[in-house]
Amino acid sequence: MILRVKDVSVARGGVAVLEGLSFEINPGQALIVKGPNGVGKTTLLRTVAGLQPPFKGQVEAPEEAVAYAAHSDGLKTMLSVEENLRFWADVFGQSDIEKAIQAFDLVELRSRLAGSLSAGQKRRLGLARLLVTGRPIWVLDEPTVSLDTASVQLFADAVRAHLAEGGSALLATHIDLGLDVTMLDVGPFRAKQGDAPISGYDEAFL
Amino acid sequence: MILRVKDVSVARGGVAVLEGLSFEINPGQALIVKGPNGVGKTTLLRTVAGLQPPFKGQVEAPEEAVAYAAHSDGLKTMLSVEENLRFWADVFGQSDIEKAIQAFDLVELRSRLAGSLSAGQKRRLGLARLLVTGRPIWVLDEPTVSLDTASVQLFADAVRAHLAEGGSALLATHIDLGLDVTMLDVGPFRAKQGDAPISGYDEAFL
Amino acid sequence: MKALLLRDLKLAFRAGGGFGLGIAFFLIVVILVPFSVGPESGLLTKIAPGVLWLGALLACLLSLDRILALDWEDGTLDLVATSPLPLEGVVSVKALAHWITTGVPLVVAAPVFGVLLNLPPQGFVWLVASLALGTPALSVIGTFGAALTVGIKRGGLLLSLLILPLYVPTLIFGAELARRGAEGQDVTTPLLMLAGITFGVIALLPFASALVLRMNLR
Amino acid sequence: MKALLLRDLKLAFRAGGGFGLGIAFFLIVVILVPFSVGPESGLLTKIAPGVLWLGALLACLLSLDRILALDWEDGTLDLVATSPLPLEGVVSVKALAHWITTGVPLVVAAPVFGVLLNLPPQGFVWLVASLALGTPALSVIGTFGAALTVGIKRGGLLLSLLILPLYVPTLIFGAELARRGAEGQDVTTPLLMLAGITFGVIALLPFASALVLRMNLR
Amino acid sequence: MGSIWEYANPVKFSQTVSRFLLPVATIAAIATVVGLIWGFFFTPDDYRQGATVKIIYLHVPAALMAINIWFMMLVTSLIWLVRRHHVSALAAKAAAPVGVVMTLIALWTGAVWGQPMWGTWWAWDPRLTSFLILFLFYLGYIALWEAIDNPDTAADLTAVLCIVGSVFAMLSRYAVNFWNQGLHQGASIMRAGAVTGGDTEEKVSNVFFYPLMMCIIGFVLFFVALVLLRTRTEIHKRRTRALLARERLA
Amino acid sequence: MMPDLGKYADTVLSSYAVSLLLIGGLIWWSLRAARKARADLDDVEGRRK
Ligand code: HEM
Ligand SMILES: Nc1ncnc2c1ncn2[C@@H]1O[C@H](COP(=O)(O)OP(=O)(O)OP(=O)(O)O)[C@@H](O)[C@H]1O
Ligand SMILES: Nc1ncnc2c1ncn2[C@@H]1O[C@H](COP(=O)(O)OP(=O)(O)OP(=O)(O)O)[C@@H](O)[C@H]1O
Ligand SMILES: [Mg+2]
Ligand SMILES: [Mg+2]
Repeated sequence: MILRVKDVSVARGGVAVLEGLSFEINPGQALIVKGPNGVGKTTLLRTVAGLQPPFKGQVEAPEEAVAYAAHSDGLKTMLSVEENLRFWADVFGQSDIEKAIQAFDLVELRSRLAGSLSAGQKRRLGLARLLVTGRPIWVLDEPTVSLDTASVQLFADAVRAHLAEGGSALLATHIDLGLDVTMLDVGPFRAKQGDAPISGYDEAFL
Repeated sequence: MILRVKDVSVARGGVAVLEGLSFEINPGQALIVKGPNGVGKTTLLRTVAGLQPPFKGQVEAPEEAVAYAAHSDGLKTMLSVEENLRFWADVFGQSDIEKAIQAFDLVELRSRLAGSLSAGQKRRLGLARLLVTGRPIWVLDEPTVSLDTASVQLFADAVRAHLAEGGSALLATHIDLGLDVTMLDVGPFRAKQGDAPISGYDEAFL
Repeated sequence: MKALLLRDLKLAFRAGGGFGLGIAFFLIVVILVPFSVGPESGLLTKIAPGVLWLGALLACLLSLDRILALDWEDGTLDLVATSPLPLEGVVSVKALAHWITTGVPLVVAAPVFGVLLNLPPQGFVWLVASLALGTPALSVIGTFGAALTVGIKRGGLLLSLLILPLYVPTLIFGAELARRGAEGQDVTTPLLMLAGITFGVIALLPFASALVLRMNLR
Repeated sequence: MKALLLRDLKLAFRAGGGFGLGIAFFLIVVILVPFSVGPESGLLTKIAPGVLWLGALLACLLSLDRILALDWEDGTLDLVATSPLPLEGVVSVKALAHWITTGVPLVVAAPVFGVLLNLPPQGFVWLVASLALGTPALSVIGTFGAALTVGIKRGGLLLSLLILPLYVPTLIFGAELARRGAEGQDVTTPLLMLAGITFGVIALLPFASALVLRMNLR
Repeated sequence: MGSIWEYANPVKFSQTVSRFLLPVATIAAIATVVGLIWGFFFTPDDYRQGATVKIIYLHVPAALMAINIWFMMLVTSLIWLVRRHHVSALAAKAAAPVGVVMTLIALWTGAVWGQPMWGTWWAWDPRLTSFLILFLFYLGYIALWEAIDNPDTAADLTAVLCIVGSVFAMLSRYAVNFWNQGLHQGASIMRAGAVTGGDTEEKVSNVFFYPLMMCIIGFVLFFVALVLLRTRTEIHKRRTRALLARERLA
Repeated sequence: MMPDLGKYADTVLSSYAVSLLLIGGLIWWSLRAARKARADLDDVEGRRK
């Protein structure tokens, strides 16, 4: 369950944004990716999650080990909190959703429709989804957006518990989560303009 | 241009969420609303912006003085940054969009389609929209979501400049903006259960 | 107002051609009809005006949910509602933009499609006239429906259900006008009625649309 | 898989009845046809099987963008793509859910609409048979179209444009089957062809759909 | 005392309904059953239409109700928009399904009747066609109620739809009349009621008229009883909702 | 007792049957909804006490 990123460059919209990144995340470890807006964190995370191919280099992740979460949480507004979680548990072949409901303090909201939750409550539900995937590697893009301090704490606890169980995590965030883990500033890996191969799909035309 | 909120209760989905709030924001002043997730900040701000009626009490705001911004910024992905701003400037009868482009560091992105921006860049564009409305009272719901530290700084500068020009602002946020303004914790105003008239439109049925 | 109209038109052109797609759908309906009822030309001549009107109406209908839904989803409507623009004006402009991107191309393209269905020569003038007069009513009524269903996710089918009975008078008089024109009969009554409906809805319905939009935004 | 199917059905019922609206649209098309071509019953009898097939096809078509677009917008597809479910299965289940919520009600309701258009009595059996056999093909082909256009905002009209030519063979044989049935002619060829198309697309198209979906997600 | 708006208070309305429901329902049941039995068993066959004339005891009352229920919805919608009495909006909501059933009965009995009389189940006669359109309006109205979560917004929107729809329904009526001259009987009940013993072809003679009147009265009362019941149900649902919402604020 | 409906028996009887069925269905559905609403309300009100 080791996640290896080897000399990876990632591109978005045909433009390379990050270049020459390498890192490794072992079970029990987490890595926080930092960097200014627009540097390419989202692109990197999508690549690691397998949603887009790296433009160069290799991402080595075990099959079916990655759980990805971004702003769009795949929540159905017309289903209740519980129904949403149950669905994802079924898809990932898990059965227990109670742990997730407890961990993110959704007990009182469990029968509410997801559409009627506040921004932060929705976010908590989105994060709870991670627990029902049963996947060991979490790849999370700005997981704490809209969360208040108490909820950020809940999230940090969940990550710690996950790491303690031998899971691992790759996070992109702008705020301090109070987690004592490695940080990676991707600013220096910003793709250079100029002679470096700039484009993904236009490469053949250079 | 004084914004007065008098003994206001707000309701969402037929449930009163905040009760008995009163405050006043004078020109040059700002107020930051804090409180845990789901306490009713968004509901309060929508009420102040006139998007929903208060369930009780009065919101006194001058006609056509409020500019509201939430997560949905009304940006068209198929228009460029500049076209988006130009449109809102026209709608609000303003003509100058350069100031806004400068203030939120959008110069290099001006001819990019809004759909191709990163989360934080989109957010900056959404905030730049405020400057082209020419409205004195800003009502902002979690304005700094997804912004990096530098951009938060840009935003804080913009707010300071706005206040210095006699504008005012009502903000809801979970993070520290480094602004030296009044804070209002709405937690204690949470609507109580019990005999108080709890519901907005269901009231007649109690 | 003008900014809104221009932006809507710009978006219609950029987002993969709101312009061409209306006609394309019209074309496809016209082509599918011979496939489904059989190619006999006497039969086709007889049903041609009706089919053309039906196609125009469906092409309109299918594009209705573009009128407001996108602006609702990304929050533009909330912001426009707090802007100085009056909502009555906004819905009128929206209807106008819809007509320009859907109605006008249909009117222009209709004669060509008439040929495909063996429309008799004297029918063309009246076909075009009836569409030119009737399609604005379709756009305005459609905007009312769009305003009614704006808060509903994927309200598309519901929108069709609500709008179609409202389209009935326009369709009857429009198709009747085109048919009588093609058969060389007297056209006064349907012409007057169609004109009456069109001007009536243009004058009155925007108020209802603005009203329901305001209710939906609350 | 089962979870996905159940959830899709649940959502179809909750979101204001994906079930009833398909029929409603069918009904409306059937009602509009007499309004546009005129009420003469001999003429209606003649075009009835074709119109019923056209109505069913359009009712299907209009609901296609529900198949994948919602799941794309809220990120469900991204997440499903990283889940253990194979995409071929996912698109098949989606097509099945669409057929259950749209195709089945159409088949059940078709005889009633046949009455409205004066379909001759011997035509009913073949109408129902042709729809029962043909609508699964419409759902599967439609899912392919939905997968193709999934990344495009409001791709509805584009989707119709792409899908309609693909629907032509199904429509031709389906309508021909219903028409020959109504006129008491031999139905073997269209019946075999229609069955062939349906089983062919069910067996093969999900692979293409999964492929384009994968491309779109990249 | 004595203002009718007092009953616009949901609680008061519920109490009143509970008092009146049973009597009204009983009279409705008696009138309908008597009317139908009288009509079915104790009237002669028509010299032209034979036994099919017995269908009239269902067909005409249902047709009349179908139209008038829409009118009632129009009135209550207006009251809701102007005075914002919840009961009014809920009464409109409660009436719509009854209207649909009445429309369906009129359509069904008409279609079945048409088979022997006109030789076809369905013809695009103006009367028939406008009923079909009315049916669509009912469906759209109900679908819109169902599709919106917020009950007050739903009440507002459906009320506007009802008003705009009424105007267009009238237009359609005119359009359809212009479009096709029909097979259907003109209205003759009122004339027949006024003239005793007149037996021109178009008139409904007294033998048929009295049981028919009985059925119409029965249907009207039946409608009143059902709407009272269903409105009270809606009020209970809203009250439950309100109380649950209050509970949730723990 | 049963009147002689002659060749129109099917016509008349099917009209009556379907109509009564529809009305019966409507009544049954309304009563069931009424009972359910009442029960739910009593449930909630009982809990409040
Ligand atoms: C689906 C088809 C039909 C519909 C929707 C329909 C509708 C109506 C309506 C709305 C009325 C009320 C008229 C009024 O009192 O103003 C009515 C009355 C009546 N209908 Fe029909 N009808 C249908 C078919 C038929 C057929 C096939 C017959 C028999 C030949 C028939 C015979 C009558 C008669 C005798 C009356 C009473 C007229 C009077 O004296 O007022 N209807 N129908
Ligand atoms: N279609 C496109 N064409 C050109 N550039 C694009 C396109 N889409 C995205 N980009 C650019 O790619 C860069 C990387 O975007 P990405 O979303 O990965 O940034 P990010 O690090 O996640 O930023 P943020 O912190 O704001 O979320 C941005 O500068 C963005 O403007
Ligand atoms: N339709 C509804 N029915 C019942 N409760 C609702 C409905 N919609 C929202 N709520 C509740 O109203 C409360 C206030 O929501 P609001 O969005 O105003 O909170 P907030 O303070 O902005 O929270 P956050 O910090 O998470 O954005 C929440 O507890 C929410 O769950
Ligand atoms: Mg990002
Ligand atoms: Mg909020």
